Amino acid sequence: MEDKFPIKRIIDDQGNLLEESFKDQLNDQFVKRFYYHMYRIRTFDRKAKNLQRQGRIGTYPPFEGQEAAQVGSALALGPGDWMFPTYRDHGAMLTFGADMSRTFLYWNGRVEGCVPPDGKNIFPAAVPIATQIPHAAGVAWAEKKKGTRNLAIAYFGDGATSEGDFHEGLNFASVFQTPTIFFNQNNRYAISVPIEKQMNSETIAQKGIAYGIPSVRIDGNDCFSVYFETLSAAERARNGDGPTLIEAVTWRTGAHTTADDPTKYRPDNQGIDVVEPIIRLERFMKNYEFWDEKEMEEMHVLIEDEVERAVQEMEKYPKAKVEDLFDHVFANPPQQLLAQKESYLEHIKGE
Amino acid sequence: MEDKFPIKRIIDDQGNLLEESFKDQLNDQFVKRFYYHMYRIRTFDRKAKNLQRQGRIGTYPPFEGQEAAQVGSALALGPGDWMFPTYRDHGAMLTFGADMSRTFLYWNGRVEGCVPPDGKNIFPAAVPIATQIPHAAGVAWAEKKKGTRNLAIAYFGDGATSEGDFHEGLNFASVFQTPTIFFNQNNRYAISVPIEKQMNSETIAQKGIAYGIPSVRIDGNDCFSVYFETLSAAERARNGDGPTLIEAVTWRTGAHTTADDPTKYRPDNQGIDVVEPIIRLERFMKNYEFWDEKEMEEMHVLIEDEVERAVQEMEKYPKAKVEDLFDHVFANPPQQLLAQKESYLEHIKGE
Amino acid sequence: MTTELKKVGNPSSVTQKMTLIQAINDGMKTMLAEDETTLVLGEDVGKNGGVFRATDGLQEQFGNDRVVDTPLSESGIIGTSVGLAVNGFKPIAEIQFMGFIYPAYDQIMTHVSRLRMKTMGHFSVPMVIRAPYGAGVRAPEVHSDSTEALFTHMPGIKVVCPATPYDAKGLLIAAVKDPDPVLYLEPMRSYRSSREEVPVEEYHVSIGEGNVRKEGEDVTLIAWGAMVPIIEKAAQKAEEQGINCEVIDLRTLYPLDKDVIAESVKKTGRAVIVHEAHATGGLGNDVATTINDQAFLYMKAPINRVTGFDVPVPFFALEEHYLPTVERVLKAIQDTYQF
Amino acid sequence: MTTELKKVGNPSSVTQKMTLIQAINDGMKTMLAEDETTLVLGEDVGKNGGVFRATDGLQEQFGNDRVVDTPLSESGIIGTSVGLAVNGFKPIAEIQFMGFIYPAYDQIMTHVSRLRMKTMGHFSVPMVIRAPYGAGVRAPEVHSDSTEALFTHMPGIKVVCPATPYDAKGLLIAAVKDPDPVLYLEPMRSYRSSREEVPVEEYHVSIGEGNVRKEGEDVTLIAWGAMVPIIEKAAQKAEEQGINCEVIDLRTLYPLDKDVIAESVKKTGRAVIVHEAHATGGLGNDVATTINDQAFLYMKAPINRVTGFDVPVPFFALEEHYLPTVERVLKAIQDTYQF
Ligand SMILES: Cc1ncc(C[n+]2csc(CCOP(=O)(O)OP(=O)(O)O)c2C)c(N)n1
Ligand SMILES: Cc1ncc(C[n+]2csc(CCOP(=O)(O)OP(=O)(O)O)c2C)c(N)n1
Ligand SMILES: [Mg+2]
Ligand SMILES: [Mg+2]
Repeated sequence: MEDKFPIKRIIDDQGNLLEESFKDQLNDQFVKRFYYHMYRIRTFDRKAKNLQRQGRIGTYPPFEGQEAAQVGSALALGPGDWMFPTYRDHGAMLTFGADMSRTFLYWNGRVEGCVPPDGKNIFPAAVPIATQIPHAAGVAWAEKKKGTRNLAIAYFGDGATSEGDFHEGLNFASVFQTPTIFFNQNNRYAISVPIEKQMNSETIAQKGIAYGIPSVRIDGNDCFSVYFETLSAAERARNGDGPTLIEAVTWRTGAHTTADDPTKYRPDNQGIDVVEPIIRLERFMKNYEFWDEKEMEEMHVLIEDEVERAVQEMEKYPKAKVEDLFDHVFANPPQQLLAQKESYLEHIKGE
Repeated sequence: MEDKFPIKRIIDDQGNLLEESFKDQLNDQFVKRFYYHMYRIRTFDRKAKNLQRQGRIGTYPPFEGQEAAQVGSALALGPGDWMFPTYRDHGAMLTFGADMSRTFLYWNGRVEGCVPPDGKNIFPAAVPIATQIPHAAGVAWAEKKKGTRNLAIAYFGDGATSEGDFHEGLNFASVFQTPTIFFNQNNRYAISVPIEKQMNSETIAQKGIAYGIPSVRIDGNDCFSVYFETLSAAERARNGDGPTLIEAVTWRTGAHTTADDPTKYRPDNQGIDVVEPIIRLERFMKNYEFWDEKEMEEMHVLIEDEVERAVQEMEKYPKAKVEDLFDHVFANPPQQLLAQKESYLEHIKGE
Repeated sequence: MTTELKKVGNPSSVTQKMTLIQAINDGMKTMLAEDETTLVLGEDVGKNGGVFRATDGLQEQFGNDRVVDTPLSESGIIGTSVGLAVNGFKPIAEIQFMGFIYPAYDQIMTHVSRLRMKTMGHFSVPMVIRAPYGAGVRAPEVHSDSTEALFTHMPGIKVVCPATPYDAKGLLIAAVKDPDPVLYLEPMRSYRSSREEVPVEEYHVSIGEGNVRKEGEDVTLIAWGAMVPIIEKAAQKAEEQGINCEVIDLRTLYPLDKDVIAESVKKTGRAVIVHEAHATGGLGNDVATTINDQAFLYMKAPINRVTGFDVPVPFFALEEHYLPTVERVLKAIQDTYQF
Repeated sequence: MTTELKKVGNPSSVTQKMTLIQAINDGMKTMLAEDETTLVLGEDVGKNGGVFRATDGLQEQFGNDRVVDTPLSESGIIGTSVGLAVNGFKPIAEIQFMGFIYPAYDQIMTHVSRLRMKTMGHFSVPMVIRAPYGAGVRAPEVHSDSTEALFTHMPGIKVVCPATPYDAKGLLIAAVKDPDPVLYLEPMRSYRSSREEVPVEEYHVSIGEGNVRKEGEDVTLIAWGAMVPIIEKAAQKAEEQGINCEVIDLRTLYPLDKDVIAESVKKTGRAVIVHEAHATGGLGNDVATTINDQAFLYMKAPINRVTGFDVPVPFFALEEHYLPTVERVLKAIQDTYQF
């Protein structure tokens, strides 16, 4: 199957352009946009790790190493599209327009972190693995029924492919030919379980065959390959040609979450051969003369500022309101729930 | 995919031998054994339909049309193997050694119908669709751990492939390389839903690719093809070569159950071109001079007698014991359950 | 707490005799006709019109874009319905039997009921899940479960269960109009057991309101769905023995109509709660704690519960012994009255 | 009702200070060593030793044939465990967090708990399902559910929940030795909150037996798992105010130790039940109806329940407001005492 689904790439590890046909599209502005977003979410990610260490937010699942997959896919989306991320896809969410301070809030145990900016169709990160996959099929089905050209993209990991909801979601999308992109980030681990123990199939892409869903396997650390393949899946979706499964092969550089210790289960040196996506893009930019040291430095400063401000905003955010425990469960809450709320508010008044 | 998974057959609709290589194996005794079992379960099935009409048993799901699939697969099993049937696989169960009167009892709402004869590893028919599939993976995994050459076979329909448990079960079997045969009877309907609405893949066989499980598509109305393909899957399983997915393409001749009216949803004349498996075998027997009118008639009489006796036995069976409501839930039932039992037995004493 | 609904005309003006299942069908038809975003989806709901004929004729009338046969995939049905509901549609999803809702339990528990909470109302899941429930129709195993308590324990979803054709249509319409997810349970055993006059127009029965079907002074009987006829018969028999029962049909299982329960029990001082689910963890316990919380000083006898036993719903040969009977209820009434 | 077990030696002879999670680990180690058919399986239980280290060192010691990392697939884990259990093995299946047990709900509901019933004991499913539960550790959403009531309502499975290291090991061993399926719930919040002396040898704590942790005359406090320390502290504070509480740790959630509950409440005439699950449908209701059924005439005040609210377990910023606190319990004790 590996030969049926060769890993597609546009630039290689050393930053060499492999597909000349893309040459014209990879212009200065275009390339820097990718760099900007990847650097931006990397900065966010590292900041979040630090905040967790300092006890300023809760457990956090870093996405370092997966920036190309998240940025490349998110940039391929249109404004009316829908995003269904997991807990590890805040990079994709930020790129697609999620608010950064709210994203920090999310990792501080605040529901405010699940509320997208108006007009941005971003679902809360799915915590139960694979459950978002049927949602993306359903939302896309709705778009199809409405006759729009919008689509839904579901993010999920290699581990998620083992769940029933992966299967049921893809089958629905296939039967109803919904405009859905199933975007898999195969980072080769599900917590401690390596993909070889997760499945006995050589690729994730081949799982599309079970549903008659076209699929493609790409180098998930090559942001351009991710972008263009997502774009062509999106084009198919918008044109009524149904869903696509994309396997973006990548690598989780660090721990599963800040509570995890990968030395328990990863062989020494595993993954050291992986050139992480920002380095690769930097190499490409240097190779093809897009790199301007000063401009990039300015960009870095701007980004670091933005992230700092977002942290400050998060920390200045009003304390979580106890009322919020009760107020959003129902549109029209039952009397007995209101009674629980009142009596509890009364109880804590004294404190 | 249809060309990647061509429908394999050994005899055609008209009873002609297509694969000369099997000629020697298809000897008199061998062929008649198939005819015997198919006629036997057909007689059982028709009897059950009649009993239901007369109100002597409950709702019943006939398997008419699927006799070759059930007999062919069941005859390929060994005595230590495990069978995981659905509600429509009583033909396979009977062929594998289930007790006929108890099988009738099952359809009369009696748990006694789930108890297999000693030494026969037959699970109760799975009623929640696809749930038996992981069981078959688990039981086979246990056999592998024990180091035996036994296997487990799971029966399931085309509709069952849409459930998460189908997916999770096949994945486990594949990862742990369990000796399991996933035996699909694609009878082209799940109640009223035709396979084209159930899935958008051309075949069920191709779903094996998702798990790296070898699969094969066969003519499920050709009992020999079913037998020999099941046998070779079994051989692989016994030799430690893991699971196989078999798609046996067949046709549900009648209603989903006695409560169902297929004229509501089936186009007129759909399926009239299907030559049902007993006719096909009869043609083969006549073509190749295995058919002995008198012998066959004697066989029919014997079978009809057996079925009649089984009905009588079922109807003579002691009435369901109220105690059985309580006695089998736990090996060591809690005090409070015993109290419920006592108080209820006391209550009905008066009646 | 109850849904804001316009009362269309005088609901009793034009009526038609309907069974409970016809009333459900009529309720769906009414909503499909009224609002284009309403969808019906599930296994066999389309061409076949449902295995019980609950959706009979709907696909013919509204097309297969609005009345949709889905794959055999409960988690898929509920999961995609979440997507449809969030994105402007009002799915009425059928689960063929309540015993087959469990594969979708995760979706209901972690998304249908929580999405509004976790997005502070930004996203909501206005959908209806219909499921026939209960024993007494000689169905195969697992087809007869009555596991409402698994959903009343789950914050974020409402649960209703009509006992009569009138309530069936009225509650269905209320459920469809409700901005929150609603689980709509259908007493299979009552599908065709009787007919009553049902308005042909749109009307609703408010979610959260129980119904006193008969007033009485001595003992309060509380049930819902298929157990309502049982307590009504038991009340009649008790009457013959001089015990005057009040009969309450809860109709909504979450949120419970605690007022109607408390008021009645304060009057009678005695309660018999009847349901076919298992005693342990059954919804009867919530009714009991409601009484404990609100009417403790009025109680003249312990609350009595007549329920299914703490055993799986049996294969049908024994189901009559599993289900509460008029006799068991009558005995409980007597015990309670004579305590 | 309790499991027949040989008491090995004098369990208090040699002990070791352990946390609750170490005691669980030790319990599994004991059983893996004792019986070759015992298996541990689940997500990350092998090489990683579990996300909480509950299975730390087990794969190293017993090999990856007996301590198995599975795919991310709860229904698959439970479904294949049914097969393993039926076919001679004793699986201890870990569900990583109780909030992720729902995808396996169907398997547990329709097979794990019913297979013995439907084969009249011919097949049985002797397995243990372990799951950490509960809030209070600042975990992401869904990781903090406490939905034991979904399983105590399900006939055919036992449910236990230790509050202390000693009970943790003893109940684990009892669960593994039990011929019926057992759900073993682990109070995450108590995993490392304290240490106690735990016998290094094999011993068991009988399933079905509650434990009076402190005797008292005025009010009975009832809880389990992570709420036991809360009621103990509340009892202390109440003592300072002259209210003498009896403290009961249920330990087994199904079957309930009705005797220990009834006996205590008959003495005190007052009960406060505490759990972190939602009030509606919570197991506290079963405790309440037990009291109603067995101690009605002894009650001096309505039963009081202090529970999680009828809202989904919140994101962690608000979890302290969701969880019962010593203050809320104390208030309930006072209210009940002064009724
Ligand atoms: C249903 C469910 N089971 C278990 C978990 C616990 N869990 C959280 S992340 C994770 C691994 C996911 O792996 P993968 O899908 O590859 O995504 P990745 O974390 O690598 O991005 C597990 C098992 C969960 N969140 N949901
Ligand atoms: C989980 C679940 N959902 C729904 C049903 C109701 N049901 C019974 S049989 C059936 C169709 C099954 O179709 P298929 O798998 O093709 O098997 P067949 O009946 O054709 O043999 C359905 C939907 C069920 N038994 N279990
Ligand atoms: Mg991964
Ligand atoms: Mg079929």
